[in-house]
Amino acid sequence: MKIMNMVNALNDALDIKLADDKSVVVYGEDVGVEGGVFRVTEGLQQKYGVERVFDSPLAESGIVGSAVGMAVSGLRPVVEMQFCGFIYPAFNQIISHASRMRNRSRGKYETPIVIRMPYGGGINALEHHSESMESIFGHIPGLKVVVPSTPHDAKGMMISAIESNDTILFMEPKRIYRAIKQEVQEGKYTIPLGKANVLSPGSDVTVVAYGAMVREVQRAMVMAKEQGISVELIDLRSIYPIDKETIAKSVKKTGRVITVTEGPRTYGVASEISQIAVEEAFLHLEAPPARVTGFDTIVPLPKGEYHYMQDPYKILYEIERIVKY
Amino acid sequence: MKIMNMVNALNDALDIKLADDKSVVVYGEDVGVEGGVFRVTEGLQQKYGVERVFDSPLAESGIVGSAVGMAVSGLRPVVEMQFCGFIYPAFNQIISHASRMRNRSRGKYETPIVIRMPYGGGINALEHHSESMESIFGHIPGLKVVVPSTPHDAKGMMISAIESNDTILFMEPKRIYRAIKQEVQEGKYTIPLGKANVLSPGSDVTVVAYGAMVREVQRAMVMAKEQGISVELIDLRSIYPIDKETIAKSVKKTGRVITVTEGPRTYGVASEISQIAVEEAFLHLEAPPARVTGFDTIVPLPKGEYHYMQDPYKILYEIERIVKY
Amino acid sequence: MFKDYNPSDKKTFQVMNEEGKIVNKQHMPEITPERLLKAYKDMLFARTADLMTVSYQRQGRIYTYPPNYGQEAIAGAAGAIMRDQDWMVPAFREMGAMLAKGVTLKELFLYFMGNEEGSNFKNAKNVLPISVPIASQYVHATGIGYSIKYKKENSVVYAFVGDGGTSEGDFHEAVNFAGVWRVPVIFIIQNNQYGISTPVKVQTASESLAIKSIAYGVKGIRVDGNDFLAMYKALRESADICSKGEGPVLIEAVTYRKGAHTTSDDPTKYRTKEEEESWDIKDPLKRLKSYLIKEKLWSEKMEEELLPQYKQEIDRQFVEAENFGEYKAEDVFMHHYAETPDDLKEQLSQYNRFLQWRETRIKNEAKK
Amino acid sequence: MFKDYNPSDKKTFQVMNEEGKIVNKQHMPEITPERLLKAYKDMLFARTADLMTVSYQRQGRIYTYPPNYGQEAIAGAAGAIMRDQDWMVPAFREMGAMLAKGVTLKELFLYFMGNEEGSNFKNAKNVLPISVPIASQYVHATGIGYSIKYKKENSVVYAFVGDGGTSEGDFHEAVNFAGVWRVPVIFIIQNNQYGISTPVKVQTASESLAIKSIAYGVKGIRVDGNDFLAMYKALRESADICSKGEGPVLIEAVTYRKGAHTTSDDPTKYRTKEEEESWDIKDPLKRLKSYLIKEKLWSEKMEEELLPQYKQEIDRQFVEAENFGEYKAEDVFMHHYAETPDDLKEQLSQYNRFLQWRETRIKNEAKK
Ligand SMILES: Cc1ncc(C[n+]2csc(CCOP(=O)(O)OP(=O)(O)O)c2C)c(N)n1
Ligand SMILES: Cc1ncc(C[n+]2csc(CCOP(=O)(O)OP(=O)(O)O)c2C)c(N)n1
Ligand SMILES: [Mg+2]
Ligand SMILES: [Mg+2]
Repeated sequence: MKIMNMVNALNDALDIKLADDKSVVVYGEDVGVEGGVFRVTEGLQQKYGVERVFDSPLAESGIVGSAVGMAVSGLRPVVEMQFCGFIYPAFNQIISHASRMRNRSRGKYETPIVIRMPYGGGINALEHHSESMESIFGHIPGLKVVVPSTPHDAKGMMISAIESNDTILFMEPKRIYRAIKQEVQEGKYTIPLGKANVLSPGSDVTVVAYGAMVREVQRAMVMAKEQGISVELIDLRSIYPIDKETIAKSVKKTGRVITVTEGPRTYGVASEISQIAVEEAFLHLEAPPARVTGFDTIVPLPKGEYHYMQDPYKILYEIERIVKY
Repeated sequence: MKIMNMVNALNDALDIKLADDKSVVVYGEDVGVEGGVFRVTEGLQQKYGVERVFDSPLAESGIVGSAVGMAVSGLRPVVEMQFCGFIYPAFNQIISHASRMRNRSRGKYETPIVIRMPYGGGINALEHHSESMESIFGHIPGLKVVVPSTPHDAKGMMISAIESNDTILFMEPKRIYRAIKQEVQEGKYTIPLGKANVLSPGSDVTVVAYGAMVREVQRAMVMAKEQGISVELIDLRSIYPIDKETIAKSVKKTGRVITVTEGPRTYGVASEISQIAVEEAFLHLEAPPARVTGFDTIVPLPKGEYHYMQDPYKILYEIERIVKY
Repeated sequence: MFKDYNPSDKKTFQVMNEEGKIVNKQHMPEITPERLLKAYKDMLFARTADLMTVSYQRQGRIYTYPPNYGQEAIAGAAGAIMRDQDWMVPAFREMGAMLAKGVTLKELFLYFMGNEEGSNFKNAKNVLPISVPIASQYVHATGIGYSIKYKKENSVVYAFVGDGGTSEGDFHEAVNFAGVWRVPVIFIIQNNQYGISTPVKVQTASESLAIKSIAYGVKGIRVDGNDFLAMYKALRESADICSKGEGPVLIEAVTYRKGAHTTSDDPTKYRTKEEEESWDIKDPLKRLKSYLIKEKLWSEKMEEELLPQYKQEIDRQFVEAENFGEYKAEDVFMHHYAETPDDLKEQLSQYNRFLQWRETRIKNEAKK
Repeated sequence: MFKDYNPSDKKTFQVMNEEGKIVNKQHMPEITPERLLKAYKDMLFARTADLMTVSYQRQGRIYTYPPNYGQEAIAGAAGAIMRDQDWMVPAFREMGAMLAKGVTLKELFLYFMGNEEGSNFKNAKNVLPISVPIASQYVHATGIGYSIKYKKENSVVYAFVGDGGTSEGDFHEAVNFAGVWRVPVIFIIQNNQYGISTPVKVQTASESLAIKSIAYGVKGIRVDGNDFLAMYKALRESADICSKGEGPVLIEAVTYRKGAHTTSDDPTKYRTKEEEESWDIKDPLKRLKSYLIKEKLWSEKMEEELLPQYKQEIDRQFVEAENFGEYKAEDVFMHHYAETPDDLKEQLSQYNRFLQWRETRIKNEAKK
């Protein structure tokens, strides 16, 4: 066991897989010499050489597209999009190729690619650096989208992602890159992708969250507990596929569900969780499935961001409301 | 009044606005000499000249991005994406600029752009030609996304779109481009964007649909009626903003709602309509809001497409199920 | 050769003129008569298949199809040069090259009949499926080039795009990355003068497409794409350059799409009969045939005898494709992930329940 | 000039050497001493503001900021040439040019304090906001160029990008479209040798960035971007070319980012002190100052007297920005659409209800 933050844990996962498997290569903008703007790839170029860990030209479509080519020809590229707002030039390669090559070729080719990307708000960043558009990616058939919420999960999920033969969008909640430290198992371990995690059992209301929002919910739970409200917290971990079973089971028990996300409200992840709740547990519901989400607005620049961001109070407000419903 | 199909009606709308307003320009791949692969822009270059209606190089980001530049400097570009599957290279320009310029500049600049795009399945087309990814676009703050379902609506909505100072993704259901003919008012008229349309009142179940799905629902309704089921059909018309009021009113009345869409299920439009139903009409609901959607798969090539597509039976199945719930 | 035909000099590399006469002995490729003859026959086969495919389409037996007519020398030359270990990254108008790599006509027919199984090339090594989003496949070629270099393999990537495709950002990113990474990729631009209805002068103000190589610091050349010998020679030299680690190379192959863009297109809307006719004399098969006949390697009679065999073989494969079997509900759901997620499985079950319900219902309807 | 400095010839256009001596009389721009002095003073103001901004950031009074240090001659020359009716399409490292176009420091400060109001340039005509997604703004420039041509206006677009930006697909599409459309756009590449930590040789194998102009059939030139006179002259001629309808033009301005990429960056990770020092002698302000002093237009003393005034003015605007006022909940919701949709209004009301609830709750908590 070793105390690690999420950056350390991700770095450790990459290190382990680079050592483990010669077909793993890591590239993207400034991931080599610089070690990434958040230092997730720090030291890896020195250790594994410029052929395996390297800086690419500044072009996201080129990065993901070349990864598709590498993947069909036997490599396992792990590429970085420098920030969530800069994945869009690669959108065509993701939706038209990385997520389709297997189906298009009926299994002849597969594209084991991990696309890493820091996402989310709360760090007072410039425009385009604070977005959470995961539902857009979750809507793309053939793609998997996952989000860890702790260093432990980040490491295990990253190792699983690199070992998976699917294309995986690995979203890293940058707000808690360094904010949470915890004991992390040394060496290799995996966490299955696609499974949610019941972080704390409860009886009055289910709260579904992921990434940096988990911590906000935990803070809200402390206040809720003072009022005698018992919250069951589910860390979704996988945006697609969704672990319906875990959600359904919990909602059947509590009769109430709130989803907490950072992204815009309409067509966001929360609406899907609500749909699952009504489909799987309609007769158990004691209140309409609710959501605490970003507004349907652009993430404001830092001065206004606090209005947009979720915080424990916003979550508590909704918990109180739904319990009283 | 003149009998028109949707292609004629759209052409008429473009013609009217080109005549009306010198700041309107129309361009895209093959929209000039060729008049567009579906002939929506036929004859317009001859009538208005190559400076106003013209072929662009084959590059979607260049098309939408240059439209942003034209729009901030006083033109009203109407650009075409040749097929729904080819809008993705322009994704960055749409999400990072066209939908943001007004907010970023706090109103100093605006981007009155119409992005036209045939979408949807059912025409036995090649890969990438049959998709319906509207929920992805509906999730983008600052963008409006609309879909007409009749020639009459297509014309009025297109005129509204061109006159709007917002960026509008105008999705054209290519499956019914020529399939529906109807009397269309001559000359200029507008249909407000953002308002749904109750196409037929009913009492047992609300069905929300749009684009080519409206016709499928109408066919299902004939069968449902035989069984004595009364369906209220809402043509959503606007994917964003959503006309919550019309939906809420209807669901409160019928207690049941089904949304019919072509796109993939998870994170699709249907989940959002369901969320609206539970938020606005929970205590009126007699069954869980349901959905008839595409699968979470890639649209199959023509031989398999019929499995994926919605048809009256799929809709009827769900109507029967929800009414019996 | 790349020095003699520097793209800045506005020259087009040709070996054989329009009458099939060798006009550039110095650059005549080394190729055995047998190999050359085989190449011609392969091109003839591809053309025959292509023309028959268009008529199958007219008969309503396949969906939209993009004809190769007039462009066969490019795919033919690539087909003659590519080895098993080489990679082919197609656009969608390179039938001859795909066949040479071991893709079967049956598979291609199946694809154009609208079945993904047609892209599961059973016996072909290292051929990617057809890529519909213009130019997007070019970056894949660069990535494959990286793999080859990384694994120190002896392979070359042959990547195809059209003139229209050079306008896309992906064209730029692909060739630029390849230039920086120095990977063994031959980027072949099939300049057939049009992207659907759009002439190449609307695509770019560049003097040529070959000259774009300068922007990426890679070797480039403009070749008469209807001259098999020139294409063969240019590709051969490019492959050598790549094998020596001096790639990538960018080739502009000048040709003409004699057919429609696809079977849904009507070229009379945007080009003249005169223009079309002016390219007839440059036809790639006619030219090579004239040369072969002059060299006594081929005759009209031999061709007459061969064609019916070809037609029969093509039709045989077509009918096989037609009889491929039904597209099952499962086929929609498989191959999306290494392991199908539970929810997709559940969607399939739901769908199967619906199918049963519908069957019963339709039966009952029929009874009434 | 564009003929003398054809990018294929690998020459870099310079007028004044590193000591501020005119080494290229033939191409000395026509510029009055007053104009030149004003330009120098504007550059000095911009540099002072830039350095002060970095220290405001260190004090935690603004967020991330990308310093301009070392690159001032490019923005300075553009600033000296752009007219009211011209358009400026910035990247994010052109403070001097934005100020020259009428953007105020207060606005820029406000922006870097994280307030969108800082991009609502009240008195500046035809300047787009800073564009963060690399190279994406280049296509906007092409579109504006089209407007100008369409409306037969007498304007020119000045568009900025970095060396890293030339790798993006949008760079390609922008310049290519502009070449086909023949629009009056000056595409300025600020080659400051790095994109964050990535040196320009990792971006492209192209011999230069200027030579990429050939791929688009547009005029191109490589200019010493630290030589104000050369930049001024190149831009002046480019503007004339554009005004005659013979644009666009692509300019590579060779410079060096003397500061960090942004205030969050640490350049010692990826470059050497020696390299940094080798660029010190090429500093754009030093060079122009040497020239002005030689020409008796300027003196160290005059500069010493001026600087405190500048600092005071800069600080005044900074403090004004700091006192701009709070960011209200409404500010989050406005300006998304010409008319705010009902649902957005409802989201704002909901949020206001929450704010009230929270206020009460926190008050109650405090009471306990
Ligand atoms: C990204 C994208 N945009 C648009 C299309 C529609 N489309 C199909 S073929 C074509 C023209 C291609 O021209 P070119 O690259 O010259 O190839 P050619 O068809 O002439 O072989 C277009 C615009 C597409 N397939 N992909
Ligand atoms: C599309 C996109 N990808 C990545 C980034 C992150 N990023 C910000 S600046 C930068 C480097 C830009 O380099 P260059 O174009 O040379 O401009 P410079 O910063 O040197 O002025 C990168 C990668 C971005 N802003 N946009
Ligand atoms: Mg072409
Ligand atoms: Mg730079």
